[in-house]
Amino acid sequence: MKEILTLTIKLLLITAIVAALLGGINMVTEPIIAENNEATFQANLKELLPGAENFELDGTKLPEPEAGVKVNGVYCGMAADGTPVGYVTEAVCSEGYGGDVVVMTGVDAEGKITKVKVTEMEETPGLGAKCQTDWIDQYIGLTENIAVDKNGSAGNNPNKIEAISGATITSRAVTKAVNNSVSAAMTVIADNGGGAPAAEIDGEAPAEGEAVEGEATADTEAAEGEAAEEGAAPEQEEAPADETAEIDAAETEGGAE
Amino acid sequence: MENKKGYLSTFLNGLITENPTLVLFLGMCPTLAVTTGVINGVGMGLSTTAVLICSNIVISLLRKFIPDKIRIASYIVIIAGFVTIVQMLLNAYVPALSSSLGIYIPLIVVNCIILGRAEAFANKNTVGKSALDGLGMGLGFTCSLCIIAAVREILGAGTFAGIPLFGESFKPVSIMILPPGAFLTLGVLLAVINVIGGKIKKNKSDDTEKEGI
Amino acid sequence: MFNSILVPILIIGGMGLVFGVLLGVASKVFAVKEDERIPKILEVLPGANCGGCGFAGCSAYAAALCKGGVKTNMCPVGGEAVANQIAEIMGVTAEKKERMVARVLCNGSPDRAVQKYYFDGPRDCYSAHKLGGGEKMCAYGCLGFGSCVKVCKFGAISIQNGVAYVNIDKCVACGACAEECPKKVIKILPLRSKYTINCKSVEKGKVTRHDCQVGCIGCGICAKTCPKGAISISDNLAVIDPAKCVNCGLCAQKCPQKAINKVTPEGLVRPEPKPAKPKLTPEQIEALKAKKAAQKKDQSQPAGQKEKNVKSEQVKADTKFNDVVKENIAKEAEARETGAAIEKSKNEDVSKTQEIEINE
Amino acid sequence: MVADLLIIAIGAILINNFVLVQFLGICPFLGVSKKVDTSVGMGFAVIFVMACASIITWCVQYYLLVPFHLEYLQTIAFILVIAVLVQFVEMFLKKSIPSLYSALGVYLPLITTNCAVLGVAIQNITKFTGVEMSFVKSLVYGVSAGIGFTIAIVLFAGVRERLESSNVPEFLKGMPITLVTAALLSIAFLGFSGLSF
Repeated sequence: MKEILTLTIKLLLITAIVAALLGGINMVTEPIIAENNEATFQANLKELLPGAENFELDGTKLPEPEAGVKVNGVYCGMAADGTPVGYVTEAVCSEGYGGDVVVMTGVDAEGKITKVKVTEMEETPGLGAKCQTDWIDQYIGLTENIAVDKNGSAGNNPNKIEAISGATITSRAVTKAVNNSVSAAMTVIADNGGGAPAAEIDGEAPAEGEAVEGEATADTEAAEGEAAEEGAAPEQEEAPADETAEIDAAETEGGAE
Repeated sequence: MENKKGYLSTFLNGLITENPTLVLFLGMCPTLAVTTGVINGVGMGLSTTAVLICSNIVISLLRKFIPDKIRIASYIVIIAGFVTIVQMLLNAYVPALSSSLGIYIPLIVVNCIILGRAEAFANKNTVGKSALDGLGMGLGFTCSLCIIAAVREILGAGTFAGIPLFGESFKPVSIMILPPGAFLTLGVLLAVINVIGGKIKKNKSDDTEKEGI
Repeated sequence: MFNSILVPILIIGGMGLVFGVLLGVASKVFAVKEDERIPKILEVLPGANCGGCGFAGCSAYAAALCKGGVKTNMCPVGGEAVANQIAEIMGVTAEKKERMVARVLCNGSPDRAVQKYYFDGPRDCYSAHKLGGGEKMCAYGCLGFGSCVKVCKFGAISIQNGVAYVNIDKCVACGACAEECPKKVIKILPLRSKYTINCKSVEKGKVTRHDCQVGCIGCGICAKTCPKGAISISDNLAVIDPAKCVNCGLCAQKCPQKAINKVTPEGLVRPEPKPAKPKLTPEQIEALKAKKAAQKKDQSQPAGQKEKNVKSEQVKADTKFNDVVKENIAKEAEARETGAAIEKSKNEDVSKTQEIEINE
Repeated sequence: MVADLLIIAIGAILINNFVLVQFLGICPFLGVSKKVDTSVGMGFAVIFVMACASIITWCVQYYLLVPFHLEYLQTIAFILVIAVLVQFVEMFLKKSIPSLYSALGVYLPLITTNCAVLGVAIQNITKFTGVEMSFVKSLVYGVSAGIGFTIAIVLFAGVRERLESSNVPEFLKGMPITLVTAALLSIAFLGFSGLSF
């Protein structure tokens, strides 16, 4: 009997001391970690909507997302003078190859994707992990229900993206998250009176922008198309992507004034 | 039974003679899972070394206190405690490093090297020796991780620590990045060591014959 | 601030407490009732779990020792030292025990034994044994693929020149090799009796002579020459009884096939293979044939009487030398009639005649 | 409901086999798989530990950690549960099946550090948060992960035993040839990853 007692007391002592240590350190570090996470989150938001300064969570009732996807929230991005520039939605799709894929999608006032970013994922390095490279820029300029084109499966629907070769599951998971994010943002836009006044100012600009973007995205797809097939030089792929980036930047600043 | 080996030999023993990955075959899970890139390998190696040294010290301090019946349970609690502390400190104060190392730190808890060394060495030797052994083992682990990671990354992704080495014509062997590549690399590495080891033993045994021992 | 430390302590400490009690109770409930002498004996025993003592490993032997009724010197590996230590622990006197050694009863190395085919399968005696009884014509000989080597925990047995060879000082007679060998060619014999008949073939003399140069043909010369009558012939194979053998070595000299080997402390002494048979000139063959025809005439009359005294001799241990020779010739003649006719097997006939020549 | 369980089970056994695809539990996989019977013994011990671990860790998480939102204590709590469970199994085996106990030898305590067991416990919590993870699903996942482990280790032990008697070149003897065989087995299991329904 005595032996059981010594055993239990010693185990209790060790676990208690370690637990106390952990509790103490956690108490000290928890707020700092929370700060860091918040900081990275804000940085992501800014990156997705370059024009917007501050963001606040939009309260409107979001539509029921598809199975396997959970929309964390839609943040309305406002420029310095308070005019809404666009929305950023964060969604989690649990059908990734390695598990959950957390995607943040920036959408401008008319529902056109400004930028997409995969913040967390456990895809296989070297294959699925390619979704964080410049492959993600394909989404720029597209709108709702984007199709995943696996060597020609999506036909000539302009609203499509090229799947990563060898990582179709990842490509589909990211696209599903983006689609749900865009549809959530669209409901928020519709709910806020079919595009606030800011939309008119953007009215003309997007027309040319669209044209410009249209060709730009077309070339990127074409370029990427060849690149994907031959697995040709990465430089060649980057070149067009930079041009579209400049055009976008110019475009949004124009829109903002 | 105090182990009479000097301090230096305890350190070297962890590095070469009893290298955890290449000789004792401990810590296989992180070795094979993490070595897809040299940076990952170094990161994993160093964080494991840190935890290994601390846990060796604490365990050899407590070796008289912990009864045999709950030996494993208490060691594991101490190791897990250390790992969680390291994880928290990294997340709080060095967010950049923790984002790249984030996924490996929970992996350290189940790294067989730490419990293996705790059971085999730390609970039998003095604090000083255990710490040195931890350091030796940790560095040995890091070196073998880097070698494997280098091979896999160069073949599998054509880059070394992120810098592309070959021109565009290089078609990476993506199998090296996948699990089978890890098994293969380690297998071939051991075969090479056997061949070299064999040669050393042969000319060592030739010398002994010449001297007629 | 305070409760965020207190809560984890309570939770994890509570779990520690619960598990501590669980482990404590479990160690009591599942306590294996162990005689405290067993761990002490286990430390003394070499721990090779070789099974030489006849128990399934050292822990089984230790348990049996504690139950009692088991001799303390059963551990062949430990030998005297371990036996005495166990006796101390058990408080019993240890008896002396004779040193036993494993012996390979086959000398059929490839240069002496005829091979049926070349086996290129897994380096394992079992695989070879399954394929037509092995690559040797003689179905009783050592296959030389080293299954015994793999099983021996003490590195006492190795394959030399195609046949297993036991290193006397390393061998602890644990019997693992004897058990593993598919041909059962290895036997555990006392080291004291130096001589063994290194063959297990129970084939007729004629067949053994064809299969292997050093195989025992069951001629019985050794049985006759042995002063102590230690050798008995059963179905064409001579076997030495270690208890009666006094290592005089007479049998080894007399054996026509040189199948009897002497084990010296340095190791096994194998007779060198018999010199190749010199070719006979035609005249010699004619002369021999004439002599043989003459002998055949005087043998045929007293055949019935011959049968009787052959049986009686086998019963009496010490028969005289010439009876042995006569009996030998009778056996040869009988073998020839039953075997191929004289014209058909020319070369066999030649070796037969030389055989008889040497015997005289 | 049963279809979901089946999908989870097939996923854990074949598609994301714990040893050959997710790389968890390699130390005992390389260490114990010299003989088929010890591997089977080890396999069942792992299935038992994984099943109990899944149950207890699920309860600890949803009744102890989540209400007091102590998620950061998850690793230490789970590993404590597993360590005690393995100690319990060790005592149980020593009492009832001593032969298996001595055959497993040092590899029984190594189950504690076996990444697969802790991996199952953590994945039960993280992987299934998306879908309201019922208790049964995490149990099925734990058991099928154990079965996947056993299949891998027994298959591997069979091959290794055959390797013992085939003439392997000198420098490849021992661990190198084992690792190369493991690579081939892992490639075979990768074939299953295309299986999605």
